[in-house]
Amino acid sequence: MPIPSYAVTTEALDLDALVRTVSAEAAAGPIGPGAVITFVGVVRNENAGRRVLRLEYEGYEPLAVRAFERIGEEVGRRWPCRLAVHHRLGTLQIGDASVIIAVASPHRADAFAACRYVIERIKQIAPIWKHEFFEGGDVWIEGASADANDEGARDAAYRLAVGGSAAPAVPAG
Amino acid sequence: MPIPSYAVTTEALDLDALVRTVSAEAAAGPIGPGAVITFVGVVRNENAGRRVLRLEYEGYEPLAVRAFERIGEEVGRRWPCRLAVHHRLGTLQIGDASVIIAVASPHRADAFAACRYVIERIKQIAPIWKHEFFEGGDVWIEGASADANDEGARDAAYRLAVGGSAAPAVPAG
Amino acid sequence: MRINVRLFARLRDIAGAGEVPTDVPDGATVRAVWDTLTGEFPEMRVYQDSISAAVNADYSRMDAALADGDEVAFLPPVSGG
Amino acid sequence: MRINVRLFARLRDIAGAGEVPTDVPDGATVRAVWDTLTGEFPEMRVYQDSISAAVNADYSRMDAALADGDEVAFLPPVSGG
Repeated sequence: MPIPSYAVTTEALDLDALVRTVSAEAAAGPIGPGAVITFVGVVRNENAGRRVLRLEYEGYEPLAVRAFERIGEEVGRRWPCRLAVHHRLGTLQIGDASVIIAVASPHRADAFAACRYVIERIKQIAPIWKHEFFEGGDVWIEGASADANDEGARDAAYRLAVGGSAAPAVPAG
Repeated sequence: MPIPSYAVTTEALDLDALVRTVSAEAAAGPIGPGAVITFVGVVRNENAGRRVLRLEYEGYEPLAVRAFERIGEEVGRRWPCRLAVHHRLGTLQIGDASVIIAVASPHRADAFAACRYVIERIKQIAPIWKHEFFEGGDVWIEGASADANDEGARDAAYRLAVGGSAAPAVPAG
Repeated sequence: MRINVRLFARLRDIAGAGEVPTDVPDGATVRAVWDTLTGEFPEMRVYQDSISAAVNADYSRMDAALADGDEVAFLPPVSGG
Repeated sequence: MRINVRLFARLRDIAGAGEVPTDVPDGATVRAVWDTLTGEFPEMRVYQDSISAAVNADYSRMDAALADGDEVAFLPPVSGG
């Protein structure tokens, strides 16, 4: 059964389904996939020295899906690949997967770069917030200002993705 | 059922099992996993302009497992993570997974770097050979000289893993 | 005109609600809505320099003009992943 | 003494066999076995500068001395992954 490339859900995430989806999409191209990279974000038992008990994820669902689409468009201008992203919301326990990303590309360098870019950009612009419950209290985690048009943030994500080099100019859009 | 961290097999590869294995191993540490990266190498329908029909993988099995262990030791000296690698041998069709790698780490930067390092090192030193059958003929693919002690090759893999910076000195071993 | 304000995370906690139907003058901008909100909830002013906004579930500039029935979301710094 | 030579990929094709039991002088090195092999199969000489070796399923230098019963593997450039 086809699954959406971009989704937020309160259900458990299915990595295999995502891998099958991007692999099948990539196989439909003239040059099929040679590498599939996945990223799974996992709820960690420790953050900033605190013992974490659980996380509650809140999101603005339609804009989160729009953010993933936007990131997908950014990726498509830089790396030939097929991409899928599912993010979970609600209460997550230690060890649960909070986000899964799958990227299929003819070549591994592009797949690695695109996958890293996607998680960095999700952390920059996806309208999703962690409410951390730790031993002794709770706190809203606040990271990046969610400005999707901040070119500095986009360049920083690109540099992490490709490892140190400056971002070349790409067509606007 | 526990599976070995390092294996070569003629059976189809099981990515989920590898992810579960490294996640469980990482969860046993004081700081649990925050990121799991996987790499799947897929038999591509094109290579160097040739239309590929299938690949036959040959390997020297005990040394291949030893190579993965060795790569795991190299990884362990650089990045805190848990690692597993399974490589398939025998006849593979277009779209089949030839190698799967899973890396779990508290932090995503380490997981990405370790995963990239592992696939680069596999291509450098694992005693495995592709016999490519393409439209019009067949050829043994020959890549890197399989010298496991070549420090230049190891540094090159490290630079690809971390993106451009030179490899710092690490304890020998 | 009447718009719907959506609030998330700590902004929602401060306001005590995730949705706040609000009457604003015709042609009001996103920033004007934010200023009204922070006037009512001074605690929100810590987000003055880090706030982002969306209108009808797409990213928006703060100087965008609103229309009747719009949904305006204020996004404190995000922490997904 | 008698050793077992393992050959892979194109080396195996050239020799027509993946395992070649071979008699060598006591204390022979891996390189001496390689030289004997390339003497018998001159086509293998294209690997002179790129060949690697393993003894008893662990990587070995070419100047390592062998013992009776050892398994010596010659590894042409690899292409796994």
